[in-house]
Amino acid sequence: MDFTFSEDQIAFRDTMHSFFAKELPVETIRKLWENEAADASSIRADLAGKIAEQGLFALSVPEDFGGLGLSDVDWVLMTQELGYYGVTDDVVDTAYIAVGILAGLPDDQPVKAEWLGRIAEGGVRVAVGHPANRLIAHADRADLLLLWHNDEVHAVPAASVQVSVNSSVDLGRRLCRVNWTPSPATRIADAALGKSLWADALNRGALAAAGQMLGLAQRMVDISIAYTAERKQFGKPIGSFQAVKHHLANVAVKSEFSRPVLERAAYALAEGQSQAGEFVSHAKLACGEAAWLASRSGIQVHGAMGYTWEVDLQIFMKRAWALDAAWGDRAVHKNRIADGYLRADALLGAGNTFN
Amino acid sequence: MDFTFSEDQIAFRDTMHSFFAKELPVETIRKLWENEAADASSIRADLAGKIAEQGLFALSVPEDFGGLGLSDVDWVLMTQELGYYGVTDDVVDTAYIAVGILAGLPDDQPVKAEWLGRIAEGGVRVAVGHPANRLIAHADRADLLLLWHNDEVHAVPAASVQVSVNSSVDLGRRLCRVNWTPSPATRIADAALGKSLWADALNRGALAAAGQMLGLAQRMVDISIAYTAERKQFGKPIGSFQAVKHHLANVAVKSEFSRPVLERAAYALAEGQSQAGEFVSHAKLACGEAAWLASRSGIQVHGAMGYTWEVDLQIFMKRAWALDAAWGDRAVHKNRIADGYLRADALLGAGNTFN
Amino acid sequence: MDLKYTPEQIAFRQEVRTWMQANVPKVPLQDFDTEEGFMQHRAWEKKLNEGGWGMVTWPRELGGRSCNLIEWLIFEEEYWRAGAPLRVNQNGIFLLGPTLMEYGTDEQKKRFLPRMASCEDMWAQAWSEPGAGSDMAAIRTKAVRDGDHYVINGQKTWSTRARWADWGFGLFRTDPESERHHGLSYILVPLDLPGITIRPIRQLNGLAGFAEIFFDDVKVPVENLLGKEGGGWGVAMATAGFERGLMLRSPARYQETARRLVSLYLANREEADRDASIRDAVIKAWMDAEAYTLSTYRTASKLVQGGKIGPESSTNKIFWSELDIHMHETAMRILGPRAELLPEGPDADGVGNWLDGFLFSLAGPIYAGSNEIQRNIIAERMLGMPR
Amino acid sequence: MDLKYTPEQIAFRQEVRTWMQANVPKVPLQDFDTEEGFMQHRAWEKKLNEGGWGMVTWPRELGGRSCNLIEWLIFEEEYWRAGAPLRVNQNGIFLLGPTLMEYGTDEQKKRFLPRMASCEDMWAQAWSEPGAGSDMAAIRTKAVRDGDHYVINGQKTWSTRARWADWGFGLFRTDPESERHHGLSYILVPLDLPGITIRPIRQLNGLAGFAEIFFDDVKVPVENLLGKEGGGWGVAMATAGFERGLMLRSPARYQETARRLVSLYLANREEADRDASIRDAVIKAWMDAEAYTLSTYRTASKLVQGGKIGPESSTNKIFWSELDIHMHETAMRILGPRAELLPEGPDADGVGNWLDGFLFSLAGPIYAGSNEIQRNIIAERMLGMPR
Repeated sequence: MDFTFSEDQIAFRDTMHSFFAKELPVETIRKLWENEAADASSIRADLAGKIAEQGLFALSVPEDFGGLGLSDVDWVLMTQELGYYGVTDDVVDTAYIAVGILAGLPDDQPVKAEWLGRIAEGGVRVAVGHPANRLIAHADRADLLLLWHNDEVHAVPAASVQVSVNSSVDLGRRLCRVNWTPSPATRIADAALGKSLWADALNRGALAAAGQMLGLAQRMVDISIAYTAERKQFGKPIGSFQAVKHHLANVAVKSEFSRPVLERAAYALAEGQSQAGEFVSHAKLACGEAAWLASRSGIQVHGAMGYTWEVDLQIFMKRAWALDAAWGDRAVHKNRIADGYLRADALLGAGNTFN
Repeated sequence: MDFTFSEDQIAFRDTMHSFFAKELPVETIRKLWENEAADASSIRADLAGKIAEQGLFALSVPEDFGGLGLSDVDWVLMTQELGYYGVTDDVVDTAYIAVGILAGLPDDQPVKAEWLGRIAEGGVRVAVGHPANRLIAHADRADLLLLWHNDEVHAVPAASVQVSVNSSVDLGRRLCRVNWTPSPATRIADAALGKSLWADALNRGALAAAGQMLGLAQRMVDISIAYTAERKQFGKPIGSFQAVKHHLANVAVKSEFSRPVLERAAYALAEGQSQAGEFVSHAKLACGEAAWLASRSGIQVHGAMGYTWEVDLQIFMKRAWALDAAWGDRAVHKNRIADGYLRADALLGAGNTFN
Repeated sequence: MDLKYTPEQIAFRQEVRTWMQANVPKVPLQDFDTEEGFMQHRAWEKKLNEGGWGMVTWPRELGGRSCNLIEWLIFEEEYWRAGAPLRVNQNGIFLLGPTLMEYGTDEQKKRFLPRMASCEDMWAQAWSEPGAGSDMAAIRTKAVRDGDHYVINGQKTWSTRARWADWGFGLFRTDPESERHHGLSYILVPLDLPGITIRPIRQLNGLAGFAEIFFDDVKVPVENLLGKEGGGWGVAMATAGFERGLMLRSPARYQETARRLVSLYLANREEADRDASIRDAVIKAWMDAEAYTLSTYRTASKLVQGGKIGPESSTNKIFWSELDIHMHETAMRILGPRAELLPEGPDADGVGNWLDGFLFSLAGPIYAGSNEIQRNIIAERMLGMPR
Repeated sequence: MDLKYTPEQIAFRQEVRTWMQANVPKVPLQDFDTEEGFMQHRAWEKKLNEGGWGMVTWPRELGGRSCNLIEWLIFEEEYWRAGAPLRVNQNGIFLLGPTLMEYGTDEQKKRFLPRMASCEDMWAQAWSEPGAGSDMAAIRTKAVRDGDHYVINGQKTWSTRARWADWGFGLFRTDPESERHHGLSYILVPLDLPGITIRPIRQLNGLAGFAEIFFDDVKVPVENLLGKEGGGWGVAMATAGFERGLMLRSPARYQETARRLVSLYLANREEADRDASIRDAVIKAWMDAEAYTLSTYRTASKLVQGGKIGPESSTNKIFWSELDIHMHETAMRILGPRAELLPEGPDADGVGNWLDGFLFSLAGPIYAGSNEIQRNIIAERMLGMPR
């Protein structure tokens, strides 16, 4: 029974933390949000190259296919960093979720080797069209799309689809409707295999959203602590007022008790445990609640500044709102838990937490 | 459009406020709670006589039957006082709810004149067995019971029933199961008339509970303010700490916005408006929430003392909990509102608050 | 207790309704936090005023209808019910107007009120300063008397739509030695004076409805002083109470939001009911919007009868701001994965303006005195708890 | 990350389960806040100790099993799962015991620990004073050195079951000139000494589990001093951290409450589902009980590997106390009109002990440092916010 991460895992997390602190400061996010026309695409390309150099895209590509073969548990630390720094969805969708689907294909499916290899190198983006999401994130900039059709998985090159783009409140997030035509040539998994691949993808998607929301909560708390330490009112830093402290303390409590839930869910998924789905749903709900509270509390302790575009809080707040209903909204996840645990034969109570 | 009470109404309320302050101090409630064996019955008899002298029991008995003929609106002020002082259920059940049923009978029904007259004099207690309540409050000490049977109303003398008594967490409240046999001799209203009498009785019962809960919330706030002004910690009265202030301020907000809801419901009931039921349900929910929050906040600001029998808070807290699910629990009242307002043809929005 | 409208009130409601039906723009105006939207709203209010509905609570001799508070509530109900535009002129007619009527000289009234009513002058408030948000007595912007002028230096912030307004009003420190709420004066400032720089502040939705105003040796004639020099705090506070809050936070607004929320719920009922708690949240929205309305009518009826507003009015701010957030959060939950979409997108069918309303609602617990400060006020002034 | 039990741990669980199945009383004991219940519980713990399960975390040489925290969690799970009685001896074995092991002289250990383990001596805590609740450093009860005795004068309060206990332990002011946490000493006091008066305090449910202890020239031999004179604060704090809190607030307790809540919901599902939000509240109960368990295992696994507990442990208190209230409130809502009934009544079928549990849960946010104080601690020590 061990909840700790290995030294390697911690070291890689710390590396990515420093990397993003340097390469993705808020000013860069602002540029990407505001400056779509001008140098945004060169900023994106530059950043994408640097991320690839870090090996992030190879993380869970199996070793036989040129990757590091790491597991869902490793992504727990990574998604928190992606959330903390507001990294756009294409990274995690490609490197974690698409890789999960591709890795589940039979080895003789040529798409597998080709695209796992290309992903591991870091130069491509794959969009995932899961039926749990109404629209597909970043489909307009993907090289390949993995799409659902009657539980089958289809791999469709960007050239074969038509895309309409919607803006999200998170301006770094592009939500697309994709028009495409399924064909035997695009099908890479039949419905039987596809069903399990899509189920795993939903769990990975929800888990990734959960990890990012927890990271976002931490970022919002950090921004709020810094602001309230500096800003004075009635002659004292506002962070010394009890009401302000209690706002942020409540977020800290929610976050602390979301983290082990997230970790357990990732472990259960990696181990293929039967309750992994319920545990993932728990993580999504718990981390979502932490992020939601962090945004509400953050804006409150920022006072009027919290309502402005200038203050960095808004960037992470909006990203958290966007992720809250992605990969299954609260209803979806509550119902999974209810189906699993509000029943007479459920394994509940002391001693039933771990298999 | 006038929400104010008349000078007479205010004066009567003030009289009852002073009366109960003198005649029903908390020490007396404690005696009645703890001392059932010894002098409790003489205390009860003495108090009952004094309440009768105040004319409370004549309040809504029609003038033709020896009463004052006042309306549901007058009871708004009165029930808040009954709540504030923790007066037991038999008073309001007799003087308001039973009178409402009896007054709705045809004049040629002999029970009407006899019992309205006796109630107005103040010497008797009537218990009301409404199907919304699982058990009947104070049936063991009633002189007459008004009981439901297939929507008919039956008037059954105490001698004809068998009663088993349950204690409530509010030790002043005795909840009874009553065994009795309906007969043509006991029937005082057929099902057609009975149905509307029982519907009115539910509304009056819920409204009376709402008024009492609002009074109880006020009492709990008053007790808490007094305690936190006196009690010191870290060298200052604890009432000067922001967290303590905010607890009680939140109760004040809830209470302030429950009062007009309560008043509107009483007015609608008195006027026989078609949405009176929904308005009563709204009042019950709003006042219940205020009382619930007052109890939670009250115990919190009392610190460890709030957990003791010695502190008066517990008496009013427990009475509030007991009333919360009386005359329809939250589900009942929420569903009435949902049925009335969550529908396409409901009168909603600006301009639809008053008929 | 008589919760019925009089025949006169019913007739008044009908009159408002008829006019609104005929005149409210069929196509929604642009957001008034854009220049184009500001101009559209200004034009609408000009028309409103020409119809005699611009400032129904103002006295008849000033172009109003001398409506009492109950009639004002009826007017607002019909205004909101008709889907009429937000009031871009509110700082003028609800905030400064009543203050001018009480404290202005005859000349000032004649000079400012008619042009305010006709939207020839649009007014922006200039209260807050970077170091004085919820703590208004910490104002530091100086107005130094120099002959027949004040020379203003300093900075104001959170000034709503100051970029397009003609005038600003606010408190300035005329006694440089003074502290807290002493030595402040209430001054009216043309925003096109030399030395004034206005810098937009963008808000959460990306639009710049707020602005900072920088004053660099701005010379304002002394006749622009409202009330006495050094008496500004009293002038500001006299009209800062309930009526002001009420005018700005009409219950009709929340009732219409509640109505739209119920419609949204009904239109998405099957989806929404997958999450059992959403129906509860919708019921709560209806209840609290009703409660806010009832409470406002209750206070209004007391005031109309000559009663005074008590410290319990400080509960209003907390209630409406939490209600507004609750309703918009509930809408976001009903919309689920659609909630994040900006309404312009090709696939944003049915999302309406809930997201923007949600963003706006988040400002509620903060502006006009944060809810934390309101709770302190309630505890100290209404409940009498120790400071 | 390896969230599986070792074969040894699984075997240990089985061993506990077998013993509990054979030995846990079939009929629930009386409430341990009554004299009779206290004696029943004392007898049960004597038996528990004889079975070798009294203090599994104590070292083997003192009659324990040297269990680490993970094993302790497993033990607790089986203890609660079996429906075994609450631990009446907890003040001794979880609070004083570890302190004695760390700070006691060999003689003290020999004198006190075996009798504590065998329930021959029952211990009550004597920390709080009327003027020193959450602010323990405000302790005023004096212990003045007089030759080979301390003479104690003053008053302690909130002493759990002191009426029936044999000994008390707590902090006393041995330096009368001292202030705050200086000059305090940790002293062990036989409760049958002359000059001691014990007055029961009744709690919400009417039972008197607490007591006040009055000291009037009570003479205690100096060998009852634990640690150094004047060093009491350090002794008290050293064992006041996470482990202590954990021992007293086992996650298994909340998991069992969550399990019972789900059963209550299922047994009353049709009634409960009339209020759409109840199912949500039950889901939340399961989630939060799981989260508390996971968090405890997480911290325990860190400590077992030699890690240190950080300031984040201060979040525990808030989480379990709010969880406990939430679960009991939800049960009350499911029970609806039955919730108010005392379980003895003839018509109280199915209400169980939820009401009493609800009353008890209300103490959670208050004792062991109120949640307001905990939030301050979290903000200052964990988040580094300014004092």
